[in-house]
Amino acid sequence: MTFTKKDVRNFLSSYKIIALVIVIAIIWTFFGFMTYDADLGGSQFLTARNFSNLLRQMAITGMLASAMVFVIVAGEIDLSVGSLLGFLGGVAAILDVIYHWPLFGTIAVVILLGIAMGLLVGWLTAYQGIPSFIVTLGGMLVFRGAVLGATGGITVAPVSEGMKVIGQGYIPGTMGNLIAAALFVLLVVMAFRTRAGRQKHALPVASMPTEIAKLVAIGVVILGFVLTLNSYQGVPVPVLILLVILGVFTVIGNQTVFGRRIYAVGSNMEATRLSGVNVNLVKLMVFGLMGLMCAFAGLTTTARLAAGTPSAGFGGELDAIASCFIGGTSMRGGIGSVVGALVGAVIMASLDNGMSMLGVDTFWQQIVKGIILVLAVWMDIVSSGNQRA
Amino acid sequence: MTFTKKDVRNFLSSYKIIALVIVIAIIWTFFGFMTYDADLGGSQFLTARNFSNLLRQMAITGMLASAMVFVIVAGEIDLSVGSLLGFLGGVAAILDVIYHWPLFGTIAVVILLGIAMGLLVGWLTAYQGIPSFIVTLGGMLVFRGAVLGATGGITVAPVSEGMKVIGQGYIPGTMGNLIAAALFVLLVVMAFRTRAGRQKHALPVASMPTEIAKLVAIGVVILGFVLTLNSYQGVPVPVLILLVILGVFTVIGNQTVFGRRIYAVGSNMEATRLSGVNVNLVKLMVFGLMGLMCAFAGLTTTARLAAGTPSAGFGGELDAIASCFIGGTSMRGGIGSVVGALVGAVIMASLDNGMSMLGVDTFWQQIVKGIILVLAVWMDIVSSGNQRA
Amino acid sequence: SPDKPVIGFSIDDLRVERWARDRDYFIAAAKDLGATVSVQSADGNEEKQVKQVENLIAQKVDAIVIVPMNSKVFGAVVDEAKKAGIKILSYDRLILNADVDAYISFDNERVGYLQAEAVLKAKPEGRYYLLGGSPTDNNAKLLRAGQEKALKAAVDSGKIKVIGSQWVKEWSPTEALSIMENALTANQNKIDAVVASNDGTAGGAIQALAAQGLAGKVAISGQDSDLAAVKRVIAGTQTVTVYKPLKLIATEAAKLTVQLVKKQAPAYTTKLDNGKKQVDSLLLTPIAVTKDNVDIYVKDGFYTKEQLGN
Amino acid sequence: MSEYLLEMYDITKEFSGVKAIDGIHLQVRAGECVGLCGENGAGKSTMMKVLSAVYPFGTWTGSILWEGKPLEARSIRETEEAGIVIIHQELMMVPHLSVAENIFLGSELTNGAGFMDYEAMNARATELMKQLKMPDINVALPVLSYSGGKQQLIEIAKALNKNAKLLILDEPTSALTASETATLLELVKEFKARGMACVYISHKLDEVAEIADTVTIIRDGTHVATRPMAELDTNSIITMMVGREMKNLFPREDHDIGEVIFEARNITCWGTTNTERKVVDDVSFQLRRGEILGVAGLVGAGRTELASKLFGCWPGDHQGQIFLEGKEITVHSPADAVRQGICMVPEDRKRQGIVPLMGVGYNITMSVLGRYTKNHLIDAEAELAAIQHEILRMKIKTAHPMLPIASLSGGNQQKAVVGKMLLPEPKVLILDEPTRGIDVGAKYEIYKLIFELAKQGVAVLMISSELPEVLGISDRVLVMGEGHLRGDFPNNGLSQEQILTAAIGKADKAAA
Ligand SMILES: Nc1ncnc2c1ncn2[C@@H]1O[C@H](COP(=O)(O)OP(=O)(O)OP(=O)(O)O)[C@@H](O)[C@H]1O
Ligand SMILES: Nc1ncnc2c1ncn2[C@@H]1O[C@H](COP(=O)(O)OP(=O)(O)OP(=O)(O)O)[C@@H](O)[C@H]1O
Ligand SMILES: O[C@@H]1[C@@H](O)[C@H](O)OC[C@H]1O
Ligand SMILES: [Mg+2]
Ligand SMILES: [Mg+2]
Repeated sequence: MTFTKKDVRNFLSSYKIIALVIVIAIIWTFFGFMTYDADLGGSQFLTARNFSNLLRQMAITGMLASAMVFVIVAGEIDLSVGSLLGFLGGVAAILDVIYHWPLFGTIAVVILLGIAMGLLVGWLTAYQGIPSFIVTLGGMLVFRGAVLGATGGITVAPVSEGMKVIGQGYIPGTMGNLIAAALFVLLVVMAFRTRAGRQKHALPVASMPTEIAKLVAIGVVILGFVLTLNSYQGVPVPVLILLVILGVFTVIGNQTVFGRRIYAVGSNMEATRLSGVNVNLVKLMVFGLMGLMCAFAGLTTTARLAAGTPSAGFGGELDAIASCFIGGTSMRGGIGSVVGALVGAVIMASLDNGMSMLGVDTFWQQIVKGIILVLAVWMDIVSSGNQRA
Repeated sequence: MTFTKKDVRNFLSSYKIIALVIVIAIIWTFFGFMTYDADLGGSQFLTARNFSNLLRQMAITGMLASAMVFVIVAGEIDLSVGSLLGFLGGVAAILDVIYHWPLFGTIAVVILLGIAMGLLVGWLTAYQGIPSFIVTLGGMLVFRGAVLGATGGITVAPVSEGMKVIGQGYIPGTMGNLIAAALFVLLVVMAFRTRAGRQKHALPVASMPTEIAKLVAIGVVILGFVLTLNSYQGVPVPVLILLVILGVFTVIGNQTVFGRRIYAVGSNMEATRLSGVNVNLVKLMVFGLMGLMCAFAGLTTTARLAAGTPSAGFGGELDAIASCFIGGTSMRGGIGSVVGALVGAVIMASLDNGMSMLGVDTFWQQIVKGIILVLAVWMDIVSSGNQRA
Repeated sequence: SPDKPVIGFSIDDLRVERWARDRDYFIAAAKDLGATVSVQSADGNEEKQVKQVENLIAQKVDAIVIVPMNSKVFGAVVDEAKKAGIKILSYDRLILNADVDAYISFDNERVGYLQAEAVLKAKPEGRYYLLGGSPTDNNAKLLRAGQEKALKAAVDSGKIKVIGSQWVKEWSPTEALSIMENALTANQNKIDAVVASNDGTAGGAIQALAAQGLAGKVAISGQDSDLAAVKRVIAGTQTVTVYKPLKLIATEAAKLTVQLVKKQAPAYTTKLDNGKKQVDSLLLTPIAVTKDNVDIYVKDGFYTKEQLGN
Repeated sequence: MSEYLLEMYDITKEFSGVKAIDGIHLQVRAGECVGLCGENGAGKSTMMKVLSAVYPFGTWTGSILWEGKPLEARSIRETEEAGIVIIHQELMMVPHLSVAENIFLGSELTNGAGFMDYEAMNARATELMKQLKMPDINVALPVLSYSGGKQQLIEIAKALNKNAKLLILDEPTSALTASETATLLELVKEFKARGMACVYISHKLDEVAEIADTVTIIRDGTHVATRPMAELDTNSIITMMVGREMKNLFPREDHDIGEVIFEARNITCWGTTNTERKVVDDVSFQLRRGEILGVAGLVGAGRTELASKLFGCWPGDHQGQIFLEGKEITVHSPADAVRQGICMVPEDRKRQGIVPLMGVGYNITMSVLGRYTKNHLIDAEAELAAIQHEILRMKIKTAHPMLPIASLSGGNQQKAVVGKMLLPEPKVLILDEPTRGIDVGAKYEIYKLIFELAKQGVAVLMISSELPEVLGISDRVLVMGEGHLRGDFPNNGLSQEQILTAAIGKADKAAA
């Protein structure tokens, strides 16, 4: 059996995620090979511990990217998230370190503040009609100023033990196993229910063996994931949070009215508006969600560093946006998935992590990242046959 | 006679530039008032010297903004210009300081390199169909890495005297006067020729007194401009370069086939393509022009600092983009003018300059700038009645 | 005017903690001397800083004190200031190739030397990791040079081995954290000492060490005596922070500036070549602070007991 | 209770100071179908947008009574709840959502837990598809997998799903095939029988004549007449629409047909979404100097793809040879085509034809701007002269040449687009649906122009879905179906039936 270029293209465009996973596999193999060190007993990149590192290092970008997907799908952009993260992280540190607020209070206030800021941005965009590029460019400056003003340029540390757990804690092994098992059962049940539903309406379904193979594969991945992490210290708390976000956001995107309307707005705003959908409200809420994720990311950053620093989050918007694009989100809105964005974030984090382990010069790191970003999107374009020329 | 809201709106939307000039006047009056100091004999903001400062301070952003207008008008964006500027400035410094190249050679190589990089970005966007947002996001990382690699993170200084002139020199007073006079005559001739042409084809023209008033106003502005600068040290070289760019680019935008096509591409690319225009070529060339301006800006930066520094140009893209938007360039492409963008750059520079003279805290400066940016675009939207909600 | 001098204070980046302190001490000291201060911060952007100095000149201040983001880019603007009769003081970092009137500082190479020296004292043998400053900051290079000088003998004799080094973009603690995590992983935690170039990045790195239960076991340096860092030194998780008595440098700088404006002769300790001239300089000594001498902060009035108590 | 379901009185709506409609009134009884006729830009769509609150209450003046009570709706949702449902002139589908999701957009069904109830929505959507006689549509697939005609019918399903008491159809058939149109008209009659009222807007007056009970005619934003259809025929409607009598809709003129100037050989194009499907399959034909060659076929027959390929802008894979004046030429882009003397007026005026932010004049000179330069700078005078000339020749109604083209009426925009493609002085002119959506008056002008060109020796390839037009204009007719060339007939005594039979494929053998 021979593959034509067209076959490959069709395969890749219908299984985008698989193409991305292949990219990850290549990157990991490469770094695994390069960090092989007989003295230390094998590859240092491909260890449970580094896997844990990698996931923790991508968690913050991942949180931002999860909501950024919706922002971009809705046809907007948010350049202010890095600065907003920094600002919220600073506020969290101040409340925790200086005012000794109870953790619960700090979290609540930061979350509310995040949502409020997100809604403000959303209101200016959706209801005042100012392009989000501008609003968030301005927001970036404003929040950057605000974090300096709030912290007075001083690192606020050390944060309370409770706060640290958000960024540095681990879920005990047995609990991790339990959660994984529950998740798997849930997925199986859902898969069969969807299947039954489609069959009822004579919609095409995959054959039973394919379905089962798919579920087994998912099971293996989940199992491998948890076992690997447990063999180190367990599932890191921020990674668990991120996974919960992934789950919740995927459900929002696919199963809720709000989620479907996000896609509708991004795909054809005029048509959606004329269908009686309050498109402004949808956009407003998307930015609210983005603000919420900035709060999560800000809390995690502060917890991870055990300090609020005035430069936290700087440039975080670019990583988040890049993750979305690598993960197949369309610049033009209407297309994109949270899981894709997270895979994109893993790719970026893998590059950072691997090159840093190899001791590659900073400047090479940037160059390589820039090239990979363009390459990833280019591959996506070529594989889906959308090339303009 | 009373003005209704509508009258004001119509006035502002047909004379956008005037609205912007009013904004400048307000800002200048405000700062002039605030920096008034009887001891020092008057307002420190409204001095020939500060006017000269202001213009020099906006020159680099202005160069970038001049070409950025075309990029945005053509429906694209370029996030890489700040980094490219830094990279090219670094190359200039290296050739000048380390290899002692003759000035001419350095300039030539930097310009060619700038154009080449611009064309590369343009090619990836226009011919490979990768959205410019992505290409230039990647380019930003790559060029940032490249400048670090090229300079080794070390400031390359001091540059030769010849190089310095580009950034620090002044045009002698008499020459300045001459140039101004020539410019004025040229404008008058052109105005009357255009007028005659329009009349011949029965197109609406302004009444003769209006026309003359307009010309007199322009004459007064030019005269005031040159006299003020001459009363300090003369017209600064980078400002002269910027003015030449303004002239050339305005002609390109209004009087050439290429310029007309930029606007057409941005307004409706598909229709333009189907009219037999090679739209990819147009985009390619726009990015080439952008690269050229990065070279100019890079040379000027290196000359102004008398050094090539690894962090030069950092964030310059945001200032350039913001200037365009403040100056009335449309996010959606097809609308925008070079003179508007430069006025936008003057507004941004005035804010920086004025607040810095008042000793406003940095964090407030950022917050104010962010707010003004959003406000300016919002006013534009409201005044032209394009509000979405 | 000389009896009520106006001083411009142009600072590189207020996001780096120490400069906020320098600013506060400087303003207070200047006030005592009857001077007023206009503070400018350039957010780590050299072009912006040049612009701000230009604006100070246009404001006709009497003197400008500059913490240069980049030592080599101020030649032209300093000339302009001189022409306008404004005195220029180079603060903490020496402005090169320019006609500055005076320089006041702690020696940066010396700071680097102290950092490495203290770490070496804590861990005379073992595997070392060098965590540099921002790759775009010239000071970071000087620090590295001082550190290498201090370590040279031990490296040559094979007592210690430098197993890796990285620069940290924009002195970012988050970045430092990731770099350290990856370095620990790549070396299976076999790292005995980290020479970090300032307290912010040290803070990030220490979180990575803490996650491995190594905080306090691995020797690590810093500088600036950020409050958080001093607390860490007391807690034993950071080996050393270099104390640059900021109140001293700020007060001395204010005094010196006012003297310059009033055309009095300040007391200099030395002259340093900046490429253009021999600059009258006042060099203060940085102090390495470890657990043994942390009481110096309270003694100096740099921090109160309560601040450190926590 | 009023005799009317809907009454609109004295409706006036301005756009930035210009009155688009000025004091129009309209009444509709329950179970009645009112035809709304008028030239392009007369204000038909605007009137309906006022009614359906696309322009909310307060942005226009006048009064609307719904079931005898004032209706002051500020959102589309309110009018929909009242039972007023509109199908817009432009397709309003969300391409990436499924058919079912589109049908339920804005009124999604949810299950107990608040999640999308796909089962229920898919089931209902499938049922609607059956009602619309499109049982093989898979409602779970994204809308973009279906052709424009199908999408239009899905749009109708969406409207049906909303329990309309009054259904507004704004140009629903401009993208439908003859059989799809027939289905649609049948449906509307059925609804009427069930008591639903409707407003039917169309430039295809025979459709109006077939289903309208009453016709309201408007001109330049003002009300002209409201009459029972029984008292009218298409001619009298036309007279009232354009304000004068039009005897002959097709101004045929004699012209000489010369030698073969253009030939397409074995043209094949593959689809873009489905790259395996041949959307044009091995088509060959010749075109003579001064000849008007009509291309008929059902929607989706592949005519636009064929034209795109000839003009160098088909984005998918393609192959085949093109000969111009006996020499083989390569056409990789529209720029290539224009340079060699092939011009095309595209199908979709808004998307592919006009550059909206620019003046009419600049639109016209777009392709040949290089001609009007001196020392690389545009010679404004020369350009203006050319523009003026073209505006006169094309009879484009515009206040002045620099007016943004978007503010012209559709017909005048179309004339400007045609004018743009005439300036390069093409040897072969391809017109893809040149009269879609434009009124009878403008059509007439365009036909005259086509004959004018033919007389000058230009070879014209005219794609059209309106058979009367094809028969009224062409010298020869190509018929396409499912990508194949199914017939090549000289146009003497040719009938619509012959073309249709060929299009569906039965005449396969008879052809060529
Ligand atoms: N959004 C708008 N802004 C400005 N003018 C508009 C707008 N919408 C419509 N118009 C103008 O209002 C007038 C009426 O337009 P409308 O779309 O109602 O015409 P129509 O009768 O539906 O024509 P057609 O048969 O071409 O669809 C036209 O002159 C048109 O240019
Ligand atoms: N069965 C189909 N499935 C998916 N897409 C289709 C199908 N049939 C047609 N299309 C698409 O619908 C569009 C209309 O078809 P096409 O342009 O070929 O028709 P045409 O003969 O030019 O008719 P018209 O221009 O009158 O619509 C094309 O984009 C085509 O790819
Ligand atoms: O004090 C340090 C300073 O010398 C360096 O240049 O920047 C970082 C600071 O921590
Ligand atoms: Mg209409
Ligand atoms: Mg077609």
